[in-house]
Amino acid sequence: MPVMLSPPHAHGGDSIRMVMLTVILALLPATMVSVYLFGWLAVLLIVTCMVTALVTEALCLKWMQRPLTALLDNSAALTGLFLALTLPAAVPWWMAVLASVFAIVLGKQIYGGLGYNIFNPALSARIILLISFPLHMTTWIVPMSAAEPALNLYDFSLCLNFFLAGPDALKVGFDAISMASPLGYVKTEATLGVPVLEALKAYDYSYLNAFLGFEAGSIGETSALALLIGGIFLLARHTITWHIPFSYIATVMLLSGLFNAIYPEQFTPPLFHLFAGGLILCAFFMATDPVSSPVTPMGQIVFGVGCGVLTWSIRSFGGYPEGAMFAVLLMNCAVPLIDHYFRPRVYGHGIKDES
Amino acid sequence: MTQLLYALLSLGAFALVAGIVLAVAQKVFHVEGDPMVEKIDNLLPQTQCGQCGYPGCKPYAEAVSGGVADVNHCVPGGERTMLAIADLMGVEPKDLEAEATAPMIAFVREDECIGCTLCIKACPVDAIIGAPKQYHTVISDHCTGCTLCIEPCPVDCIDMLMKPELIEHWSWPLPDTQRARLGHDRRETHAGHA
Amino acid sequence: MPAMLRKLAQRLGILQHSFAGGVHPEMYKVTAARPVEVAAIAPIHILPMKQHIGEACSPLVKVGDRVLRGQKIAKSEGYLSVPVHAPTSGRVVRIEEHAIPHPSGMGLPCIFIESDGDDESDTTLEPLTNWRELNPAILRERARMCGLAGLGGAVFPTFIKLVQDKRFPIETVILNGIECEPWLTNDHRLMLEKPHDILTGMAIVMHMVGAKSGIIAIEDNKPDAAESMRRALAEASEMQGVHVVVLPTRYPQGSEKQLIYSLTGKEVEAGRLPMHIGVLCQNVGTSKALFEAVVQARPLTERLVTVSGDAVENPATLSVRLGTPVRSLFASRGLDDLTGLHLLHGGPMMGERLKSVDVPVVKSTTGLLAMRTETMMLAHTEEQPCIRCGHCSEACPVHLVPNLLADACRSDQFDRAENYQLFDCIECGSCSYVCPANIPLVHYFRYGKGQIAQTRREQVFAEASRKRSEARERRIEAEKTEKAARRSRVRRDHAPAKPVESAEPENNDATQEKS
Amino acid sequence: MTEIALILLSAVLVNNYVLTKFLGICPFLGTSGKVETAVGMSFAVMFVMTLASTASWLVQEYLLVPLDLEYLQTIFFILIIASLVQFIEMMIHKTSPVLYQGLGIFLPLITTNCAVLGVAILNVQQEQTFLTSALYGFGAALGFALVLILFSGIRERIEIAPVPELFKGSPLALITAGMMSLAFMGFSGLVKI
Repeated sequence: MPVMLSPPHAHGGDSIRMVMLTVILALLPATMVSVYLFGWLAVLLIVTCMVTALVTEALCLKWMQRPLTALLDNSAALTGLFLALTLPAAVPWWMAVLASVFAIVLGKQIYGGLGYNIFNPALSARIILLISFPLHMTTWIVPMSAAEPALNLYDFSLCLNFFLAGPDALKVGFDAISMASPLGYVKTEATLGVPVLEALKAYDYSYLNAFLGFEAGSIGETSALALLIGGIFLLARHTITWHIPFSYIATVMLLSGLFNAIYPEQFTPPLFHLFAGGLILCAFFMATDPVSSPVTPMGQIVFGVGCGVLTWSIRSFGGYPEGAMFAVLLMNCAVPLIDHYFRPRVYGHGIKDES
Repeated sequence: MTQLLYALLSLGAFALVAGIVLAVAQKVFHVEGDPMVEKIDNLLPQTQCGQCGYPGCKPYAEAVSGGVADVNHCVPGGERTMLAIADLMGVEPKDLEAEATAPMIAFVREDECIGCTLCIKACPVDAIIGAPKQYHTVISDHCTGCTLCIEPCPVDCIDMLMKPELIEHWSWPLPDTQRARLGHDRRETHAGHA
Repeated sequence: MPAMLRKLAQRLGILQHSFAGGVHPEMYKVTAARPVEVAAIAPIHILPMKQHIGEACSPLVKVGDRVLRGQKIAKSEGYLSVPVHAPTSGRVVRIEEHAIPHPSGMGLPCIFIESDGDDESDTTLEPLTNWRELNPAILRERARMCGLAGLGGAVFPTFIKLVQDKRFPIETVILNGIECEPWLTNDHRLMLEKPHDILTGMAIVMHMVGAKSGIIAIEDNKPDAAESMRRALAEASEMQGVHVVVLPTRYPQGSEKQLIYSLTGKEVEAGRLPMHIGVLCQNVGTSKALFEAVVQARPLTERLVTVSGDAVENPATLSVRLGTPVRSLFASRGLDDLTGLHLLHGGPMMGERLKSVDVPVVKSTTGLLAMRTETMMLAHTEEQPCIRCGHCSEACPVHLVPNLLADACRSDQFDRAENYQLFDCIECGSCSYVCPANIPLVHYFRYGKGQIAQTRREQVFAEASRKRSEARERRIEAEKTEKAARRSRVRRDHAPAKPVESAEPENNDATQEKS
Repeated sequence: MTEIALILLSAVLVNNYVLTKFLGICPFLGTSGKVETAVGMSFAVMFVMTLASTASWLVQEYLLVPLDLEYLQTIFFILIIASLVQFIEMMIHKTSPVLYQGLGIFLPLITTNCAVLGVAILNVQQEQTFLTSALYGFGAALGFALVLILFSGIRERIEIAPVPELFKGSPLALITAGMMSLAFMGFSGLVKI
């Protein structure tokens, strides 16, 4: 008795493994920039996160008695990489390990593994860390691109020491080796009543640096250029569609442009929003994570717009300087409903009488 | 002392007002009968076989709606009916009491039939035709396979046969993959979540 | 809004008409350059009593009868049905149930005809060469009695569509020469070799429905076919309103509703037919069969079948008599040993896998493919979790959301599946084709459709049972009251007179009454 | 106008009763199995919460305070809420028997939904005016409805996932609610009230 096989009997040859690999490839430019900016710290962080993610995934699969071949779909490695790129360089090893375990266990496997998670695993782990360890998670180490880097991050033993034991090992305080990120700086100044433009001037902000990524931030989010290259690669390979990144970024630009035009004193300009923080990383890589984003084009646009509104609102009014990651997580909650309500019009349904 | 009086009076008066409002509401929103009975009855296969312990489908529906009977007593309806009722009632599904068998129909061996009309009287859906002293025949399109006609027949000339499967009624089984089976089993154990 | 932009772009000529969605499978049209060969007449022919959509036929012949080619051997029962004809002359040897090309592997009653080798034709039917003067109703009856059914694979009885309805006048007749299934080349070869027959068939259709314009739709991977049809058109003087349209290749363009959208930009509303928007769609093969039925008085007894696949070394497009066993066709192409091969009835996108090779060629047999195991989609056994990439929604030509539908079907949430318009799925397989997780989406949809149909049948049956049961209860009730009434009447009339002779219970009553 | 919007925003997002104040968790978990049930529950809670907060404000202002009976606050408020719940229960039973079945025990249990009493008491504590207390009650209900409906959508998806045996049902629901709560922390500081 042969197995009951339904047509189609032909297949296009696409596979999950290739999809994941494509995303990892697309993250390569950003990874390289992060290594350039944060030296061995970035390398250590990325390797730790990826290895921990893979090991955790393997343990989970074993525990749930599922085939270990699922490791080969590259999804755990991708989650590890994603997570590492959203972490600041100041994170010690145990935090990276903890975050990876969170990401795989709480973010993914607890829901039944790949494809069933509600929230983006890397982002949920990052948010857990941010709320649990706010000091570490908002300390931005001066990158190597700065005029006078506080630490020589290309020195392996120094970085290893720092990674294993924190700043105490180097007998320096966090203050000495860190700087404010543009978003954080503007936010702090705004609470003191300093107008936006003056704050930016005081920070010595330059759009070019922000575009290239020569500024403080999480290791993978700084360089708009590298992320855009990756994003365009993904678009070209048809791994993602334009709907989410476009609607997301356009919404942020529109809102910030509008408010900046009316109240230039209080609201930061759109380009600042675009290059600052994790907007591009989130728009091209996090919000487009297929599992936790809507399936339909219309739903994806709604999702993108929602992310945009939330990102801008949290950045402009909220207590946290960066809202992109919260925005994506919040919109993740709404995905099942968006999927349900924003389905495309089915052929032959709801057509008006055509003359 | 006045304080206490105020307290008692105000609370009492307030409770009275609330009571009156509710009494009026009770009149306005009075529900005739139990609309759930109809809905449950619509889910039952209407074999009127009595295997649930009630004299027909409607009485069973009333019992389920009233919370007297469990949702798992309908044998011909099988798993699907049980799940549908559990879903409607918002209760946990239960294991079936008896395994549903393949659909059957009754068949009268005409050369043995003595034309006593007892089976005709027993059939709850009028699926047997015949007159006294004539052979009786089961209208196979109408037979629900309830087996109620077997018992009364004095000469045991009624058989239950497998209902023939039509190629037009054939349907695709679930795909033969691990994931399909997992997803399906889950549904069966988890349907009708509270 | 997108529809408006689209229309504007089409009007300006920027955008070619095409439906949204679809895929571009590898075409493998290996038999496209080879002329049609006539298959040898098999020693035995197996004719199932149902080769179309609709009601089955009932045999007109007995075992032992001699039949001629084209003789009607089974008559249609019911309206949606067409008769079956003997494919060659010979003797009826058996009438019994036999496996047919159906995914269930189940069978139907079949007439077995042992060929006598003479291939003598039945000539009782008159050719209608003057069809231009004839009433469409006569031609329609001819189409019905010649057993015509859509030869594109759907086998919908052709005569049903060929009707003039005053409320829905047909403006455009579309001749479907798309043939978007990989491997298959029937329509392609037919357009190259018999363009005039096809055109005459189309002219008959246009005459029958009173249409003024016609479109011959061909995909751009068959430029020679388009050229052939254009040349034939130029030679046919009386077909002014007809032109050839070459569409960009995309699967499933050959699907009726998608083709209509590609050509006219109009959608057929759900639950309605193309005729409701003034369009009639006809496969080129059916058109040629109509020509033969009308002009040559030949019932449908043969069709083109592409025998191909990567396990067939000598593939070809064959002209095959209906009822020819599949095994002999593969044998004729040098493929005797079929073990370990996947046999497909139809193309790889929508064709069914054959459970047995002992089935005959029927009216829906567009192709017979023998595929090696390693080239078959292994998705069905290696399904991975859905990563919700959305490629299936993009590929779906009817704009469903296949992954949500499959979730609903898998977990038996059929209400939800219906709400997501499960029944609008045309089962083209584009979603499964692009799925990176190898999910057998179409299989899930078929499962869902089958289960819902089953439930509906059960509901209808339950409703009927309930009605009968209630009627019975009412009857019993009525009998009871009547009996009681009669009894009391009897009692009133006779009880005082003869209390002793009455039956026991009444006796009791009577005594009570006395006391 | 701005004030109204801010009150609503604050009640719906920033001080969400379920995800940041952790009130009303019982119906939140109990009635979030299906979207339809959740929508029904949301409307019921909206009705009860808005009316309860206004009614209790009135009672507080015109009955309890003048008569010096503030110590009877809880009893009075519970009485109001209980009557309202009885009322809506009858109404739902009449209008939608299926929803009535779906909500089951959770419908009468709105009475003991701490979010409802919480809104009423917080309104009094924060010395809101009549209008703002009504608004605040409505906003809180809206916030409850928002997360309840979002959560029910998520749970419908979890329902068909191959969740490990250990976490099936409530454990995973609680973890997911926790994640939602973390995400809602992003709103902190959005409105300073």
